[in-house]
Amino acid sequence: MMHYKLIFLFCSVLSGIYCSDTSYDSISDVYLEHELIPNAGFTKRSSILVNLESRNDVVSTTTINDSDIQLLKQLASKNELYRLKVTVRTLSGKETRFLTFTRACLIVGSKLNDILTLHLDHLDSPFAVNLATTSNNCNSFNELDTSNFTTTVFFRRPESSPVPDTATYIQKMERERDAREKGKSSNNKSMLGKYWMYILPLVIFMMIAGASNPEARQ
Amino acid sequence: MVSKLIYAALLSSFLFTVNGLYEDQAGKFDWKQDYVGEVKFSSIDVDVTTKRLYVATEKNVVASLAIDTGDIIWRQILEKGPEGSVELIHPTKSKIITVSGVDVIKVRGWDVKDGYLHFEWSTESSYALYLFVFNGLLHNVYYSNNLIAVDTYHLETGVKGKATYTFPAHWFSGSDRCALSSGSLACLDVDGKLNIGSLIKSNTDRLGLDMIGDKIEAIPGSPIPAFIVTNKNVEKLVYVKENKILVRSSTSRSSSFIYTYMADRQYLLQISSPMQDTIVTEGSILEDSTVIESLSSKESKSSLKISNPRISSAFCGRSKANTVNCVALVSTQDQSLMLLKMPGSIKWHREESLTNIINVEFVDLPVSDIEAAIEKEFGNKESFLDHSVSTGAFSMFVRRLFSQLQQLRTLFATVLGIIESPSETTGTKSNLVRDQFGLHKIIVTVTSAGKIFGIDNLNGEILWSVLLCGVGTFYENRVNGLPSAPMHLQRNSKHLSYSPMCTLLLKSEKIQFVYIYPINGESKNGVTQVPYRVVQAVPLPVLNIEMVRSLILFDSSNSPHLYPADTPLSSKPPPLYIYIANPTNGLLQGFTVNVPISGKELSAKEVWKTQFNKPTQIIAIGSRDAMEHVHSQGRVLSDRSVLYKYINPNMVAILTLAPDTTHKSVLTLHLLDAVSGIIIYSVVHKRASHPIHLVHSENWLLCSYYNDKTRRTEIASYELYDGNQLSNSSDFSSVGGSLIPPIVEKQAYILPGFLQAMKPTITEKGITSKHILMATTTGHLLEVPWAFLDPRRPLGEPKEEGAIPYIPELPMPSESMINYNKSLMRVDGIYTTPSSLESTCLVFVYGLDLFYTRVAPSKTFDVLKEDFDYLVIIIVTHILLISAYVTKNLASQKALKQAWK
Amino acid sequence: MICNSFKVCIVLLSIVLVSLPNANGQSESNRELYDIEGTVMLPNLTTSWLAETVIQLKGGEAVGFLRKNGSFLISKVPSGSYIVEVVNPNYVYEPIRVEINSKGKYRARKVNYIQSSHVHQMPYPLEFVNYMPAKYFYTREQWKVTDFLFNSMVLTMVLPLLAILVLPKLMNDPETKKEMEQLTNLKHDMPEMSEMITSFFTGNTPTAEKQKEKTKAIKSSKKSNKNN
Amino acid sequence: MTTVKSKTFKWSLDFTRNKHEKSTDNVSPPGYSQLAGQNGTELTRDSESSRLIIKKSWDLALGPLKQVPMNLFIMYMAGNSISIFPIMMVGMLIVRPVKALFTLQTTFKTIEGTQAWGQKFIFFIGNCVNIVLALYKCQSMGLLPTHASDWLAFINQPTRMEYSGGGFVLS
Repeated sequence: MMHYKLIFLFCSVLSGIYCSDTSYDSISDVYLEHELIPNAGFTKRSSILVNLESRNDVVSTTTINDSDIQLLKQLASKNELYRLKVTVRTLSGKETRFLTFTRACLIVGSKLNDILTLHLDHLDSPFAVNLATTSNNCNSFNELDTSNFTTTVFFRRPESSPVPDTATYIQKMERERDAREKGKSSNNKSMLGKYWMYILPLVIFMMIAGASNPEARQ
Repeated sequence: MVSKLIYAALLSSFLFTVNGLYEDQAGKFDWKQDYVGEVKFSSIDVDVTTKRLYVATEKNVVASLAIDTGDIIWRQILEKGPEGSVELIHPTKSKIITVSGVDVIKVRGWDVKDGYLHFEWSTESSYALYLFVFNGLLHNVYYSNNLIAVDTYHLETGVKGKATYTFPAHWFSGSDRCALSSGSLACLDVDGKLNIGSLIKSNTDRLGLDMIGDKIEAIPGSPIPAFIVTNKNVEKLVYVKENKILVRSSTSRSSSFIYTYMADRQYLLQISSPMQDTIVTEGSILEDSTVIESLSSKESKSSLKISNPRISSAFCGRSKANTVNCVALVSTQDQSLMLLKMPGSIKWHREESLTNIINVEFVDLPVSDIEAAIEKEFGNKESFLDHSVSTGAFSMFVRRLFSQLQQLRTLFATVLGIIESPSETTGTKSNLVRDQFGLHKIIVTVTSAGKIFGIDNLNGEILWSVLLCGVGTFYENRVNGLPSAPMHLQRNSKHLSYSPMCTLLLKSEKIQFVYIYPINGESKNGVTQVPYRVVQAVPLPVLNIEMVRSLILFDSSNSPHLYPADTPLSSKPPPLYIYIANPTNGLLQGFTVNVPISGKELSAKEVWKTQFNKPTQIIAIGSRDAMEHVHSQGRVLSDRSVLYKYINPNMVAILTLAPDTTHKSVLTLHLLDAVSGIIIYSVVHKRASHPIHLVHSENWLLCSYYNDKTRRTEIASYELYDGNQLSNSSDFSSVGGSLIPPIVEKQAYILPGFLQAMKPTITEKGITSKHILMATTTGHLLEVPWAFLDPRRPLGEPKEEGAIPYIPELPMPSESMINYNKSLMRVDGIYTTPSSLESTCLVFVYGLDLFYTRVAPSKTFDVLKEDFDYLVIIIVTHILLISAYVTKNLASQKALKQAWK
Repeated sequence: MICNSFKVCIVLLSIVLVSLPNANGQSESNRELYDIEGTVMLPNLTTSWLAETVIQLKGGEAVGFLRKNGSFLISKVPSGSYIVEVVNPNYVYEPIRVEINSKGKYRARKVNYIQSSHVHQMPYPLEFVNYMPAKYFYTREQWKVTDFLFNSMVLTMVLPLLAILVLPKLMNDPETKKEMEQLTNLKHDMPEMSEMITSFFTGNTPTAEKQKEKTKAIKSSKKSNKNN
Repeated sequence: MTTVKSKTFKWSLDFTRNKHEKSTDNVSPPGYSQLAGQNGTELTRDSESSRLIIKKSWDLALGPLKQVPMNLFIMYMAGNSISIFPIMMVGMLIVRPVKALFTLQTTFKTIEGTQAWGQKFIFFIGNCVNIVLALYKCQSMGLLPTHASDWLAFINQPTRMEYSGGGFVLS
């Protein structure tokens, strides 16, 4: 749960940073197919409607049938990979296919809660899809009591590159120059004025020493 | 401004003391070899006072070589690419004139003696078909509106001739069916009939000949128009004399190269190389085909490896004995250059293909016999099995004694100077043994000419060369269109009973492998063919039972194969994931491969797929060096807490470049986990353009690009951290691991210059700090500590100890230019490899010149400095010893006296 | 405020610059090409120097070579903004930025990567006047006596030695000797902690007078001995 | 008595008196003084001697505690920079009390009495205080491995569970 929150935070921050300026052929829905028997082909899992304009992450729930649950459990017990084929459709009907995977036991262990991250490029079109689960639990796959896939779809956009911070540097240089100029003006004070705190104790010490010596002579 | 300079000077004064050289170190561990490139045009100047050769090369270099030694006397490097490609050279008495460029023709006159510029003029020209010089006029031949037009310019001033000559050219059938020889254009028309017309005077009639040909070539060097016309593999020589076409049938084999030279008569020189180590020359007179005996020779040299020699230029004359002598500058298909004396021999030989290195590997030398004996004694099981030595205690003892005796003998011999110490002797191959510090290695380089070289890294001497002839062709790098040569060091020199093995992948109808045994260049098993097309080759993390690092080969249907096949592995490899990137369509695929220990029946399954959108191209993949170790897992902060590094061994950096309407071009850096296909981080650089360089090492990345907006080179620096908490697991897994993205620190710096190549240093254990080697266009090799490119450089007051305050512009002090005044122009790449000394990293820079040096980023902390004063320490210790003894005596005497009192 | 105006400046400037047709911009067929001219001051005008020196435009996109009088020409470049560098293996020259606008007007300025708005005009045709020999090597440290003497380690060893040698000489002065003695006497007069604790634990406290007497007695005995 | 005389003059030589004394008393050997002898006779008393023994042993026991101000001063002077002299000083500060603790039995072997236990305890405490001081100094110099960064070098690179490889498609 902790991880989940962190990811959420991170993704939301990321999506906040980037503001797209071009109206693009935006994504309409995400079609998911998964493979429950190794190398036996993909079967439909769900289709998630997406509205990119609202800038919200999408949470969708789908129920899968019991036989699929059993297959999933088998997959998990054999420690196989759970492959997910993702087809992203845009409003104009353009389709892009992606493939992603995770360990099957993680899917079961997280009680069918998974996170789908859609990576968008600088023009807001998707180029990668990543699958993750809400927990790292890979042991308790026999206790699966739900048949609902809860999928959270995140959108991640690239950050913008760093630029050489010349402005701050120039300011700093100016500040330093000012400080130096100030220092120069304060330099005009006499030596006595500047180093009195060192000179005074020295003088006092010398006076004491001088005073004590003649007495001793006498 | 001044304060900034002071600041920089201060910084550099205490930080750059780390790297840099002392004057007496120059040339001590570095060497540089100058090259000119594959010769395109040349001219021989046999004038006794100069005795020079002038060459213009494919690398856009104009140079003068000494005729006796082949050394470069002067060299001028013209513009890169087609803008600087030399189209013509024309020697005059005091100048050598070059014509270069495609759209803009630049004519430059160079001083023959010193190579400085005498004059330069340029003209814009539409596509020129031919350029030739006649009568001090540059003739520019082009084709327009069914006419052949000739513009003339005064060669030295560029003054354009009065009029443009035009010729009706209904017989002109494209430049590939025409040839130009000394001002005459010969064409095969549509019917294959030969037509020859002079382009010098406007009134010259066209000559026609009832001769059919399918290919025409000009014979170089000829002062009269001379051509070779091939018709159905029958070659005929056609030349024009006194406005008459004469034909002579060619007598020689078709494989030979023909060159003519006009001295007292027209000589015809032929050269061929029936075998890689043989050169055959023939000479005859053009008109009557009489063979000149003195020019016919055959020479074999085992060290020679050439193919398809061509005479680039020649000079002939009659000797006192009335025999014809020639010197010929011969360039070969494998881009070597040699001066041939006829009659006589090869005077010198230059390997110019070293200017086109496409892959480099450093190979350790095998251990010496004595050390091998010791190794055997304590060695592993295999060596015992191999040599069938009994393991009894007595025999062990005897062997021990024997090896020790041998050691003693060599020690004495070395001390007494009977034999020189192995590091000092050079040349002979018996001395190619590993030294104590692993500094002596062999540089194995693959050149695009198909020649592979083994170079001694200590002195740059070529130890061996292999010419790949008719074996196959190189793969093509689809990003930059250059040939690429995947090379894998499958077995290194550490396994005593096996020789090291280097494997090069070539393509042909069937994919082919070339084994190269990298110590002497002999390939033991030769070429292996596999019956499928290889699209990717990845070395396995485990060795097979023959100590060979097997390769996983992916064929075009994405099914895996093991190579060498059917050899069982020494242990079960961990789960293996392989990714394949297609630069043109932006497709990235990840596969999981199941490799059974038997090495048979491999299976692969596609597990992830990423698809970049259409105009986006993948331009670079930055993966960490497989040899790299990260010693420190974190970074200590000022409050003595630790910022743990995000070190993902499976992370690769993908650079994509996409054209953009608003930002011209957008460069995106994606950090991808190659196992899970997860995009860890992406960042967009707008208005970034070439030159782009990427460095990925430890937990940081550097990406340099030219920023079109600010018009300067910028280096974006990224560093990845896990945070202040150490994940308590001792295993790193990319699959199903936490999806918590790492903390990315980023910062950008300005580089006051332009980069040609960039590479981080690498050391054996990764304890030594990292420096970045940057080759700039000004020819300097800059060693920049990574601390200068650290994205955590503080903007304000420095918080961490040793942190350098942020300055946007990177300093480029001349002290950190480790190649001092040995300028390196046209650098193609930098190769770094660790030595056995933790402090030292070996550096090899290739391009037009070869440069080798070694760097110690944290100073040589593990060896005494070479200026260590042994004398002083000996004197001091002796004085101390003596004084201790003397005072001891004095003290005892005193004590005695005291006792008597 | 300063920051803001500065930023605005940069933005304005960049807009202006962007609107200029750029160096590697759209390749129009009828684009004008310009020549860049200048001279380089050489440390010594030998011909080998001329041959070693190359003028690079924007990192080698175009190159120029030096003629005998130190002048150079980079011919046929499209309008744009370029960095012109003098490349010599042994000498370092300050680069100059040249801007050619689409009308063919030249402007040369000092290269300032950090403050690109800061224009420091330079003459055109270019004049590379400022050069200095590149210092590629460090000078080895020479062994000096003063270095050795002022080394902190040596100082810490030598100073105590001096103190040991000189202080006894000072001690020969009888007055100082006496003063020292007085000091030690003072110490003796102070009550000792061990004695206090002893008395505290044992209970039978010897009176203070007794103590004093005892010390006095010791002293007097000493003195009498001296007198003897 | 001589003391009275010597008080009145700065210095004097009284030959007569000396002579007189010589005639009356036996000649004392050098280093022997009558008064000292008298004192000795005084100390022969039992209580006085045991008192002295106890005093001496308390001196011993309080030794380490007396060093504390001195050590504090040394620590202050040494500074917090890590170089050869401060390190040597800190080393001495640690080693001395530790050594003393190890030789505690031998130190107090000669000492008997009712207060031996207490003295030992005080000696022990004193040394402990010195050790603590030295440790504090180490801490302020950053020599104690109390932070995560001090254990950084011992963290091993995690083992890879999966291997990856690949690159551009060969064509």
